[in-house]
Amino acid sequence: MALFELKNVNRHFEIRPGLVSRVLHRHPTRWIKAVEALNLTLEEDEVLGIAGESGCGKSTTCMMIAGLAPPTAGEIHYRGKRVDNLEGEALRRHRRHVQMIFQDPYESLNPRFRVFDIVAEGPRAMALWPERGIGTRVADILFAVGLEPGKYNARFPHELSGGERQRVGIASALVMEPETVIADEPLSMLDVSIRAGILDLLRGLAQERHFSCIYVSHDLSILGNIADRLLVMYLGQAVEIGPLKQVIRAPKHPYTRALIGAVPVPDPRYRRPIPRISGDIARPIDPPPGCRFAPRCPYADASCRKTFLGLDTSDPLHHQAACHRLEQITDDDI
Amino acid sequence: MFDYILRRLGYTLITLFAVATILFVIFRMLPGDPTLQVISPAMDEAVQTRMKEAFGLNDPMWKQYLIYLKNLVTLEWGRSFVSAQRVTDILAYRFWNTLLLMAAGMCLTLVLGIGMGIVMAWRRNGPLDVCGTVVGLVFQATPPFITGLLLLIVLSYRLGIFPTGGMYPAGQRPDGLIDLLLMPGFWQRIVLPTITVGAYYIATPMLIMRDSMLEVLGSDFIELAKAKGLAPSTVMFRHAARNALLGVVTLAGIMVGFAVGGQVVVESLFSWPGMGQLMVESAASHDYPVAQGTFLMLAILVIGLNFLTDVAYSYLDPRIKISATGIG
Amino acid sequence: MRGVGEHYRIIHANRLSRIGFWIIVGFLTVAVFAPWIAPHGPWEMLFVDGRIASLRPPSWAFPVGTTHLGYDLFSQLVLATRTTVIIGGVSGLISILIGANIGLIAGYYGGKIDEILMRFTDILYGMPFLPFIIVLIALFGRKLEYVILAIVLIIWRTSARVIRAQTISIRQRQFITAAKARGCSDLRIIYRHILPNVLPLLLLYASFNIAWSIITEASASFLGFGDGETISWGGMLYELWLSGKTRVAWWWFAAPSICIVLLVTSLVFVSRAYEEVANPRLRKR
Amino acid sequence: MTTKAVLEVRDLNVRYNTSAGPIHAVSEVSFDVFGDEVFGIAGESGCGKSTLIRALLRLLSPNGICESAVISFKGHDLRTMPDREFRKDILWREISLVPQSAMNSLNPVYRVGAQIVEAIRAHRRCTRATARERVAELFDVVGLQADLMDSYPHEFSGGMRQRAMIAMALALDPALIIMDEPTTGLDVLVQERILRRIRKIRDAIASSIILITHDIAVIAEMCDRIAVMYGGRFMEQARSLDLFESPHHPYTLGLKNAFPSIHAVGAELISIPGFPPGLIGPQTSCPFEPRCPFRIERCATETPQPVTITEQHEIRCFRSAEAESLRELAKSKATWHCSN
Repeated sequence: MALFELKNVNRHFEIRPGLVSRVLHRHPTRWIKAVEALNLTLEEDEVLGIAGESGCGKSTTCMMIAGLAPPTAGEIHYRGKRVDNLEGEALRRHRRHVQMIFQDPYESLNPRFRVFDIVAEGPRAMALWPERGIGTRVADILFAVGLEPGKYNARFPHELSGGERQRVGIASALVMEPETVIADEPLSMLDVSIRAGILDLLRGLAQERHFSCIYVSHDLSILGNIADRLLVMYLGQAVEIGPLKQVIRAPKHPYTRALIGAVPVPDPRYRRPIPRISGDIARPIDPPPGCRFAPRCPYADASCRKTFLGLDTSDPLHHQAACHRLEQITDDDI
Repeated sequence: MFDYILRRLGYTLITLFAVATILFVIFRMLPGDPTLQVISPAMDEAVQTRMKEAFGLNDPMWKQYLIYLKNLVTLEWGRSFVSAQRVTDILAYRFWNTLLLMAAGMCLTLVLGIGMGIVMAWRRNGPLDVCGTVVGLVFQATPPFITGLLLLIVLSYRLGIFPTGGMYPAGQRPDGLIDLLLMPGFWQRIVLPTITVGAYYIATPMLIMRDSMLEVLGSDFIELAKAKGLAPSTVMFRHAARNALLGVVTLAGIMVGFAVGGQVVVESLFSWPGMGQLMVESAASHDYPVAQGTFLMLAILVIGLNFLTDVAYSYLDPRIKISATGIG
Repeated sequence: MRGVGEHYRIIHANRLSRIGFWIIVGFLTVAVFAPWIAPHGPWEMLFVDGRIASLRPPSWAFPVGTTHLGYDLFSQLVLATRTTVIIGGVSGLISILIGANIGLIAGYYGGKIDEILMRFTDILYGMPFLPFIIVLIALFGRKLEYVILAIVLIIWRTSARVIRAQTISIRQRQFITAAKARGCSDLRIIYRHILPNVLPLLLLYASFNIAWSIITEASASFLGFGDGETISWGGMLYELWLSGKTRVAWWWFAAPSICIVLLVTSLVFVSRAYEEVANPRLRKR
Repeated sequence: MTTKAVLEVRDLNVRYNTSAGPIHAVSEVSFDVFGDEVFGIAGESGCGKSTLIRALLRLLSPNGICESAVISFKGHDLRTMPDREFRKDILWREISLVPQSAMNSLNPVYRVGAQIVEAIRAHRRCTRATARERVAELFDVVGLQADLMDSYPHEFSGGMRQRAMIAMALALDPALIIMDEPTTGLDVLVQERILRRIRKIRDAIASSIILITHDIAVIAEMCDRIAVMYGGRFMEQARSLDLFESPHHPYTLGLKNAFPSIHAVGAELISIPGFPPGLIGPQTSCPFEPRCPFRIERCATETPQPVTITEQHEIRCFRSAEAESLRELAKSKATWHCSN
């Protein structure tokens, strides 16, 4: 059984204009549609990569899965049980199973807590174990992420380097013994030379401790190194999903093609093709129906603007793209 | 921006209404005869009955409240127990005197304080900065009645340079503002109160300006302004000071609230015929209608100045538009 | 969480705040032992050679001189210290307690709760501070409790506003989301995660509140709206002003004035040290 | 490419005096920037690349002290030029900057166009209208609509701000543009477009560019020559092709191992163990020594001096002669992670 299942999940925000604009200029209330009609499954022991540019809804998706932001429509199932409508105490209990690793290790650790307290905070807040049990578990997990407990327990975050901080962040997520870990761009603030170490650590721990992982990044080359499956999002819509190598080597959707084509390559001889897409990414405010990539897509026709062809949910592991005009796209176009 | 200003205006009116209500409640909670607030026991019987009817003092509380609100709006603020003058007439004269002194003090404070703040930040840790900070903090810690008394004792009593109080020499009642401003006696008398008010409040804009200048000077756009090859003075005034001013305006509201308090003390000390002095005198002599009216008028002054602060802020910061519509 | 040592370091990092700190400690000591230090009662008429010791300048017998009615100013000063410390301490602490909680709750929850609490704070901003105290005292009588009540009712507004702003900026930081994801409840987040981060600001405003309480009480007393039964520094100056001896009795003016200024300045100096912690940009460069 | 150097720097040192002792942020840096080339400086956070720029632009904070043997720009000796003259004739007119955080580098209270007009009019006598025409022209060059110049910075997206910053840098046709992480924090597609725009501009006008970034892929795509910076020093300096095809310095080798490429999905990445150095106190060793798997005793007691390998290829390493074999060893993860 799938660990997580998202069924037609939406998250919309309302923007109410001020009184004057409402009354005098008749500005209507507008909607930001951060995530729309998202269907997704997460299997046990897999690493699902989510790729996309800023504003594509990848962070909102994480927040919804982690139980930090409720979807405005649709259902989220965890081990077959519906969890999106949980509230209060039950929601707090549920959060234990889905832990997050955050983007910015300088921001995600409370500057007034010592390392030990940071890691112990989750178990303490939920009273998972007696204080002594928490102590040994914190020591274990710190050791597992490569920080010697005796040396680090009493330190404050500002006394640590970026890499050490991110390890503390990982420890404080894993000490909860979650079944799913969501990593939201955990490397983007770290130096290149130590990124691989964190990536290795995460991959190793996932195998050792049997959690599945959602790894979110805008950097496809990093995703290429950790994910088993890859989901590509654009302005709140899922546009392509499939096994990693297939998506990266043989992308189907025009957006995925452009995205992969735009990734810089550390090779001075390589000459990148000029992507054929135009325009800028918009904000998902009152988006028209249909494919949101259509305005920038060289292949778009009337059908694209009218309806959005969602991903097929019947076979979630299959490589597929949400595009009407897959047949019209030829390989020499990228 | 209009949305923002309109909304602040709405809040201002709500605040005004709430302050008036609080005042009503406080006066009704008064132990003893509740009619005391509008009717002096010294009045003759017939007048007392007439007043009772006019103010609805025999009616139930909610009706009294409505009458109270109606009277406020129609400027029926009652008559002084002492002089039997209409409260609104007394206030109309006193209001401008207060505003005059306040404006003088505020101008001195803001111009000098902001200027000093800029220079202090510019020459950070220089002698001016260090002395300015210490002197500013000491001024901030000195209540105005002590500064005022000190000035009176030294400059008036000992050296006799300035008159001890009042607004103009006795027996020379000016007619109109121009006449007043042409009077040398007025200028002699406004100096000490202005310095007293100014000394107490100068530290606030000065130190805030200094601190927010230092904060702004550390930001990236200042570095870029320097890299653009702009003259240091341009960087200081055009880029840093304008942004730092936002910090001062934010806290100006707080300052205004306290400034009215300082005003009361200074007016009493220098016998300045303003609302502050009136407040103290009427409260001391239990002249309730006047005390109530004065309090309301002072509240209106504070609330109005707070509103002006908000407007100034929205003018200075173009980003305000966003937060008003709730997008940012 | 950092302990007492940190505060000691903050205060001692700066010469002015160090001096201020010890002056405050001095005043506190005097306040505690006031009845044993003061040689006379506050309104005890003293006689020298059978005549009222009226308007004596400072001397060995009367270290800070006497009033026109022969009261010993030194005893008055010492006993008034206690009044001031009580007023400053009680209203400063209560007001920061109210202000901090309202600021934390409004800032953390946002939305309607924030709107209501902030409108309420706005209303208090519309109340002229000193006039409000004057009206209250004039109506209800010259009692110390009323003075404290009036100060407390108004003074928390600034701390609430400032702490709310700080709370909002902290709430948006990632470690708060992290705490939520780890299953911390709202109260735990407010008081365990946010509170320590607003603590420097909170202490800054606690000390401002104390300073403002002292100044306000002194001003009200000077205008004749203090407690008539309890001696206070402002009240001493009020008696001087009433007696009309301002021109001659410089010592009568100097003694309470110096005490007020010294104590409040010390508080301001100490709070300045916290300001540099609360506002890290001031420290850098 | 012309052979005449626009900018010539020899032995540049910058140290910050702090209460904990002097921090040697930049040590013995020498390089040339030639006419219309892109010179890349690659380095991680804290390696001193930002300090280097600040030193060149005289923007160091008061506790920063810059000493050097030569800083010569188009024949002017920048070391001795008085501040006023430097500000009027060199800054922005000849050397302009695209700062790291375009997000915060525009003053929020002024309109974007006005900020560019200000830069133009600070150096050139012209009316506001002429300056605005120039801004419109520049906006066109960087691909922004001209009517956007009356917007405030907060109305711009990240990519638009970055383009506005580039427009501002081009305003006076400077001989040298310093770009500090010009695309960091931008989306891939936006980054791609801005890089393409920069390349186009480079071809169209006769400016040289110093491009500073931690992103090796961006450096590889953009630069003619590259310097790899670590611990305040240039560890390796070479033409772009040489650096990527025959890297010599262990740090460069490690960096290449650690950097993922979308063309090698699933390839193993190897991190460099340890952390960057703190640079406080006297510098008497190779800064990379604590993290280097190939270190020898000498590395801890002496700072290696630059060794020339081939023309325009210099490295600071005692084992430069063994580069061939080290390169082989560096490919294995065991080399990096078991020696400690």
